[in-house]
Amino acid sequence: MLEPVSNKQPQDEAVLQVQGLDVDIRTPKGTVRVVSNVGFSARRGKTLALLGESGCGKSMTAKAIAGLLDPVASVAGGKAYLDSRDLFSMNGKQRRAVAGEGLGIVFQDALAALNPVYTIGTQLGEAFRIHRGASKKQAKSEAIELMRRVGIPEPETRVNSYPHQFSGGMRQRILIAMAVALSPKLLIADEPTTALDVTVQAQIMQLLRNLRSEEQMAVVLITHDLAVVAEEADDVCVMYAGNVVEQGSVDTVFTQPTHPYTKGLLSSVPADAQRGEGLSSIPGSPPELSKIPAGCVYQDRCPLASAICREQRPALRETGPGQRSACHFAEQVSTMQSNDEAANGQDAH
Amino acid sequence: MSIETQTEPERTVLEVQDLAKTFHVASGSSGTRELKALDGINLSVKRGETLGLVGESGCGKSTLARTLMMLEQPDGGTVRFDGQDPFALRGKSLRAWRRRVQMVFQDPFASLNARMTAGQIITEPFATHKDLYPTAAARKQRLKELLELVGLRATDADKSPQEFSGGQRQRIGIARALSLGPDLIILDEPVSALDLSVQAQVLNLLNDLQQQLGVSYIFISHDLSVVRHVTDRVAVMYLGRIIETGSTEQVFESPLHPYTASLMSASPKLDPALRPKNRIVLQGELPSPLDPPSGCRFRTRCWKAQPICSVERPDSRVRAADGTISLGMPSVSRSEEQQIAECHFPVQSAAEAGLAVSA
Amino acid sequence: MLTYLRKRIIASALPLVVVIIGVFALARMTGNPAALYLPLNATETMREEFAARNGLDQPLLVQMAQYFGGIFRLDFGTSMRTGQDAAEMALRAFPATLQLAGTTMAIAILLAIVVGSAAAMKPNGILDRCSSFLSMTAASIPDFWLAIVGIWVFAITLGWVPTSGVAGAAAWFLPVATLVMRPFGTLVQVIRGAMVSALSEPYIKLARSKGATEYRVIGKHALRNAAAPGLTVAGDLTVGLVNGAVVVETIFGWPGIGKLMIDSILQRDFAVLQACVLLTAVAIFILNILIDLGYALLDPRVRPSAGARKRRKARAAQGPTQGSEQHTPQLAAASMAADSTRGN
Amino acid sequence: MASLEQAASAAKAAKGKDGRVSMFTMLLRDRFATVAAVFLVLVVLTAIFGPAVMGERATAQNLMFMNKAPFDPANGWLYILGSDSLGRSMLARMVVATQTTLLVAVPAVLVALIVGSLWGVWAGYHRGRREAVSMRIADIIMSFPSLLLAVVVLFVFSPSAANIVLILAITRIPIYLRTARAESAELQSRTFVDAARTFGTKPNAIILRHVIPVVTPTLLTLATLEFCFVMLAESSLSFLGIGIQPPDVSWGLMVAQGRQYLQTAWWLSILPGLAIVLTAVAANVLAAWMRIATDPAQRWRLELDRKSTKAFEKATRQAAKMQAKKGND
Amino acid sequence: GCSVANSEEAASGGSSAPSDTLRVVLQQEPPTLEACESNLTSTGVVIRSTITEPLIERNPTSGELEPKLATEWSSKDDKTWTLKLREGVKFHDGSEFTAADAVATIDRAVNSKLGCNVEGYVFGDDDLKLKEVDDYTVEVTAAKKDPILPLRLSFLEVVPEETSATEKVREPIGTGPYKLDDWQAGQSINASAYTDYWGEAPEFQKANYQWRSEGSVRAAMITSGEADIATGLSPEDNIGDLGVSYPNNETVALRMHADKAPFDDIRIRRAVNYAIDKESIVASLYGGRDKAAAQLVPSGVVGHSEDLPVWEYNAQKAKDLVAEAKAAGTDVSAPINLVVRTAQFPKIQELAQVIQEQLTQAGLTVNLKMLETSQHLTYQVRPFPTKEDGAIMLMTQHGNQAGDAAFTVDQYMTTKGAQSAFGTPELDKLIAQADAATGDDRQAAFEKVFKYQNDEVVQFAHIAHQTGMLGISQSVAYEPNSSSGDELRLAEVTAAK
Ligand SMILES: Nc1ncnc2c1ncn2[C@@H]1O[C@H](COP(=O)(O)OP(=O)(O)OP(=O)(O)O)[C@@H](O)[C@H]1O
Ligand SMILES: Nc1ncnc2c1ncn2[C@@H]1O[C@H](COP(=O)(O)OP(=O)(O)OP(=O)(O)O)[C@@H](O)[C@H]1O
Ligand SMILES: [Mg+2]
Ligand SMILES: [Mg+2]
Repeated sequence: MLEPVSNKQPQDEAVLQVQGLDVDIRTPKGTVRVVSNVGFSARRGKTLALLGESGCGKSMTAKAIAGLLDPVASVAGGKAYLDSRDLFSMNGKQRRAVAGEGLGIVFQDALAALNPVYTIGTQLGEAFRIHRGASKKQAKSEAIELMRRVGIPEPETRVNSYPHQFSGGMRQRILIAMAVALSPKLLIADEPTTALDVTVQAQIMQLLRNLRSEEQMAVVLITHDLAVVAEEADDVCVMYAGNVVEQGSVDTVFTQPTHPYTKGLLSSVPADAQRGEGLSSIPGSPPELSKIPAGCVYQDRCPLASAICREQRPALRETGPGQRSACHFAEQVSTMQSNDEAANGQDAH
Repeated sequence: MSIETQTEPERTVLEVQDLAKTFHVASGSSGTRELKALDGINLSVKRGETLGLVGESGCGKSTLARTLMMLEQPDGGTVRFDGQDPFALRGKSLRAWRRRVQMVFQDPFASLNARMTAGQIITEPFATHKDLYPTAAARKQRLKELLELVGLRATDADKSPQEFSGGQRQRIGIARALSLGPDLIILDEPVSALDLSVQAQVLNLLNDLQQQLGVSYIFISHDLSVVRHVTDRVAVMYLGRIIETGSTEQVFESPLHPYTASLMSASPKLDPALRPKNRIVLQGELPSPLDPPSGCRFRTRCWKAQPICSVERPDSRVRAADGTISLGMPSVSRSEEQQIAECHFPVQSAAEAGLAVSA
Repeated sequence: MLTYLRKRIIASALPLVVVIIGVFALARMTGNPAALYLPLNATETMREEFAARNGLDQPLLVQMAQYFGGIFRLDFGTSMRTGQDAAEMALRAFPATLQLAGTTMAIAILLAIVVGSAAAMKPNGILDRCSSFLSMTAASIPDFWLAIVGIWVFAITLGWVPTSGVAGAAAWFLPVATLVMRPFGTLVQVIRGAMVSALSEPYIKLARSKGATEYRVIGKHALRNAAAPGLTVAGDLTVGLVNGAVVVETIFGWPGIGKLMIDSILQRDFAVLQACVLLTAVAIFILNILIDLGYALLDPRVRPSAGARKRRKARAAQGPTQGSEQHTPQLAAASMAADSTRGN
Repeated sequence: MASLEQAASAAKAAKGKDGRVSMFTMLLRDRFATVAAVFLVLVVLTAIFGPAVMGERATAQNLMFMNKAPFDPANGWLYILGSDSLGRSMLARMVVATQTTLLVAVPAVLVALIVGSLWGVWAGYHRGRREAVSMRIADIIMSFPSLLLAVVVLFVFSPSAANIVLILAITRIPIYLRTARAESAELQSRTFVDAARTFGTKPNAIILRHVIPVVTPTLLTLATLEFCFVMLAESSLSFLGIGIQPPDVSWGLMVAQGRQYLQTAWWLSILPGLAIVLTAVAANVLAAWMRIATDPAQRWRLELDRKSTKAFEKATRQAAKMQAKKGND
Repeated sequence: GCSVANSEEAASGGSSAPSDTLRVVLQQEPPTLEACESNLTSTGVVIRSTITEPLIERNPTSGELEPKLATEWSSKDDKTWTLKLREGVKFHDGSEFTAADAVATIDRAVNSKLGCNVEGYVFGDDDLKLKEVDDYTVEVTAAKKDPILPLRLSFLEVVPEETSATEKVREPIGTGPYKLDDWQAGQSINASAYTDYWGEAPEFQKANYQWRSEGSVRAAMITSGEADIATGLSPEDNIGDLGVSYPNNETVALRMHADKAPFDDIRIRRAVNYAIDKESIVASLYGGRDKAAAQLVPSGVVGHSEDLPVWEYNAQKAKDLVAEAKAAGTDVSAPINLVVRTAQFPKIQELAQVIQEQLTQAGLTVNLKMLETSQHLTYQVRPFPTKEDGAIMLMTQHGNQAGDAAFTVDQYMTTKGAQSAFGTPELDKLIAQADAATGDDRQAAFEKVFKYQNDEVVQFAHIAHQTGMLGISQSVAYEPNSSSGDELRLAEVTAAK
């Protein structure tokens, strides 16, 4: 069984520890394991970024930790400790006690996540009413305070507005405010800035930074924007087809990726490519979750793949200080040619 | 750029002047209020060119696209497509025009009917344009071509949209837009739903198509790195107006408008070396389009705002080739190379634009 | 709000006039009422006198003009059958119907919310299956069965309640129990459906993520969102009841407007029929406005309402099922919104 | 793990080559829907062949054999459901009534469904004036006493099955009209409809291709609820003497006429009423099933078969237990 | 408040009702209580001889006329009648009953433009001449000789002179044993015993009328003790022993219109009579309470003949007659429309189907046409529909309230009678003779008329003389008679021993 990455750190640093998490989903085509043997930990006051292509199981992991999986999905194995309390063995009541106070979550879709029929004030204050037994009035003043904290102008009047009366950026901030209302130890933010423009994104990132430093909150940031990860995160955990393929500190992983997928991802960024040039992209597409091959999950798209990759699934192993990779050939990744040619060749077909 | 190799003089495919669109939205107890989603838009697209359209969410990008597609009726202004006003077309000629302009929608899920298969979706236009591929066999052949073109398998034709990933869905949308062989494709955030590696595939695909077929694109996105990569020219929108246009390089390297500058500055960079030293972080919220600020629309968030900004709507400033900025002269026909911005106090330097990199 | 009301009133005035004209003309197509009011051996002179007395000797258009002239003087004509003022008769019968309809709907809605919500908690579970079977049966049982069997069981065999009549609270039991079945059955299905879809919305997850109890999640977050389709259907069912629960009013001797209307049709008592239709049409129209207000109360997104055409423009801000015209009889729309996902 | 694989292979076995489950398999997956479908098929078969088989027996009166209670084998199979107030076989009459009932209720529902839905879809798609006028017309029909209409039509024309169908259809049109309009108004703002517009597709083609398939399940479910309503409405027309006329017989007519015997010979009214209720419930169950089966986002509920679902649950439970054990070690 | 308007005072239901109130449940609410409309069953059942009283009253059992507000009457020429009025009678408003009131009552009902129902029913277009001889004597003169004028007068309920002569009055002031207290429209009518009543005081201090249109509900109200008397029940209503049946004067018959084939052939009309098995209908459908009929009036009516034989049921003879007619060229397969009024009397639907079946057995083609009242009336009364797609056979229910066959035959059998499809000159002559006859002659003359119709005209196929059924609770005692359906004398009801 995997050990949490942060084992070397003082134990109290790790707010969240996830070990060997498996999540299954029922589909018409049978049961599918969408998250498989995922482990990571999030440290106090730091940001852990969960990276990976769309559909690789990032949101599932987050929901599993928060205990909010859809009815078709279920946790099939693994452990998650929040401050050394086992989240998966909790009953409903204990869960509810943890929710909000220990663990806040920001959902992917800000527009839909707010209840359209209640005022922002009511929804922001709800956590105080549930956990602190606050009166309506107290809850409202707490809500105003929260809104002020996340930088919403004129909170006293806006507190009575409804979600549809706010812009996307504001709604996203309100969701964050809601998640941090009770100063949880852990905040999971699932793509908090997709669909917002960069100026608003910058504002929100600023907000998360402040919260992190002020409240010593651990943040799990889910995104597929590598640039944001590079700028905001301390640690990164790269997922592929439900598995963790690489993890480590942002600096090392981004400068010295030791998994071909991470490397492929990094070279797909259009940032410095020139107009008209082909972008480097990883050839092929991720495996269907119901047909994950034995052996390495990345074998079909990997330039380094060889016989062993088809037979044996590589375990996550240390490849550098604080960096771990699930690749048989982790050492060769750095010397691997950028897959431009391969990509172009692939695209042309 | 690929098209430059062609000797044919550059032809303008689309010319938009003073396009305006107002929505009436219900508000308060007193009935409706006007929401100027488009407030005098001017732009042009040349053959084989990609025009980027960036701007804050809700600034009117999609509305512009929808109006150009005749899904919304504009309140004013003119649209010329190859010199023709599409809004004046009827019947056959309208259908012929429809064939030449297509759109890829923002949301790859919502724009595909979940009850149809990919094949049905892609060949749907042929039901209207029966003359294109009159026989079932021809249609099937074309479907195969299209699927191949966008990198899908022939067997995918029988799957329904929810069996595809976001990227694949977006490709279905692109295949559908291509099916009629259009001259101009409006791409409304075609890659925002995709992850990086798929995004790269789609962008490459679009690039290849442009090279092969010479189509023009209007490319709407708020991912600046993508815009920078794929477009020839960029128009920046703010609250229903285009506040700056210029070649991609000009706009990205030396923005004139403070809003453009803040966009460029705030854009996160993967490479720490490229990160600006002093980022511009805007204060305040995007004003409500129902109640836009007087004078310059950006003044409420602008760090350079002066009293005059609230009084007067700024005229366009033009940056000449030598770098000097002067008041734009509407009489002088605008050269495509010119960088134009609507601002009283345009940004003068990269440092002021918050783009200076700590070297 | 006032502009909105004014518009609604104007928009509804024309249909109201059309309804009256239609009723007026159609009623007179059902044959001469003279035979019903005169003895079988009445002579020709008596028939003529009768026609003259009731204005039936005039051409239809003249009769109609006179009728509308009368309406402006608030004179709705006189009943041929009882000789009373037609409007008075209709107005006297209406409260009884309204009270019955109101009570019935209140109970039906309450029960349906409880049962529907419980069923929605586990779609296709045992409870769901049972409640859907029961509600379907409730919605399709002939009402006079229930009425007569109810009298038999509760009034005669058990002696708990009076068989019929309007005296005392106990007298309400049977009529209400009989009437409640169809609205209850229909609403259970609608509310269950709406709840299923509401419970799969992201804001439910958000509420859970705050540590809200199931009770709070369902009762507060889901219910209010699921209420709109319920309101639509409840409105239509109420229209049905307001138009008169004929069978129940007949069997239980409930002095309501449904019975009055049927009697007027069968007795060709034109003035009373017209007064009844006018009254119920106005009531239905007010009900529709109330339903619109109900929407606004439930859902802030439709609150600043300003007519259908404009509202749709604001669709950016609105969910799919709220619109001015959308308080429709869409049992279905609702019940099915049930499981259908909005996403595709 | 083994059980998981088993479940997966069991699921696979039930599917066609393309991996999609056929409608028939999906029907079998839903036990209630299967029963409902079988029942409805029986009803339809009875309607088709019943009168030919039982016609004679349904009219044969026997005044000396009135109101005999059902389920008494001593009376012979023909009277297994009892005899009516004229000594006719209830069984035979119920069988013969099936045809008339369906011949009135089905066309009435269908006409209202088709006219109302097409009209509503059209109005909702085009919006604007067309929509407003249509809604006002619906308002008018809704606030019109339908019984008056019935009396007029049947007075001016004459009671016949066709006229009854006409009346029932007209008065129920607004229900579909309003539902279809609401759905269609919502659909016409969907992006895929916009996409179709950009190809120059004509409104009618869009309605046909994109709107109708989506609204159909909703409207069909509505129609099944209406089906029962129409059968009961027909019975109240019969009661006023303007419905189905003897010697024709429908369930509604039997219910209405049997009601005065409710206390002395309950079977006269309860049995045909039961037939109405069961048919309506069966139709509704089937419609609910169909709604799920045709909804791409819901279909999985039926594509998963019970066995594999159970196996899934069991396997996950076991896995969790094993994990727990491992964790403890 | 959550109660129906005005319901607070409505009589309380339940079995523990105070026993000084007599609770009656009727089939329908009276449209009005106007005295001059009292021949309408639903009006008359409430007011006649309970709230208002006539001058002369017919004994429903013996058929004899008896004094009520008039103590004696006589005429020398059958044209001018002199009535002596009762003294010491007080109206409910306290005023004295005098000749002026009697004159005003007759004048109002018969001579005015009010359009009273009773006028059309018993008097026709001709006016009566009235004279107030003294305070307690009135002279009434008919336009022509009228031997049954006293009988006609028995339909008039007396109201005070002050009663409006230009408008109908919904709540009359009468002289009867009960005084109208209040009428809660739609719910109930309450009356209380009139303390100054001239006759014997009724046993119940209060009376309360309600109405329910469902027979089974009325029956249930008796069983559950919510009402003491229920009218218009049928055996299916599950009333058990509490149902009391009585001959109600109503006769059911089929009227055949001879203007179309096959009824233009008397053989077919006879065949119809043979084909219908009246005895077994009466025995099975009506539980043996009704009596197979041979004529339109039941016993107790002047003119009813006990000796007239009921038409024999003979299916073979019916078939033979049809065959015979066919041979003679009659189109026996021409459709016959059996026109029936929905819910006119209990089991009418079944009766119609039996008749349809039996006639079909005889070889005729019969369509059943169930119609609501108003439509049915267009067939019942002249002018008859002409565009009918078949020969008309109307099922009619005739009740002779007056007790004299003249009220029947004039309408049903004369060539021009309002409800007569056809007639013959000979029959018309016989009827005219009977109308003018008095005493035993009158009886004999009418008997002749009925016999002649059965032998030579055959416009009617008589089915049955009906019986009505009242529900009477255990706490009261009442002996119904043939007019109980039209005139429920509450004063005759007593508390059960
Ligand atoms: N309700 C569901 N039913 C069936 N499959 C599901 C469901 N929810 C998620 N999945 C599948 O589970 C996998 C993981 O989904 P998840 O939402 O975790 O992806 P993600 O990494 O968050 O992607 P994105 O970046 O697009 O949000 C996907 O392949 C998805 O198709
Ligand atoms: N049908 C409509 N009715 C009313 N207002 C509308 C309508 N469509 C768009 N708007 C408004 O017009 C403005 C511009 O919207 P638009 O969708 O064009 O923005 P956008 O730039 O495409 O935003 P995004 O980046 O989020 O897609 C917004 O304020 C929006 O609320
Ligand atoms: Mg996600
Ligand atoms: Mg957009």
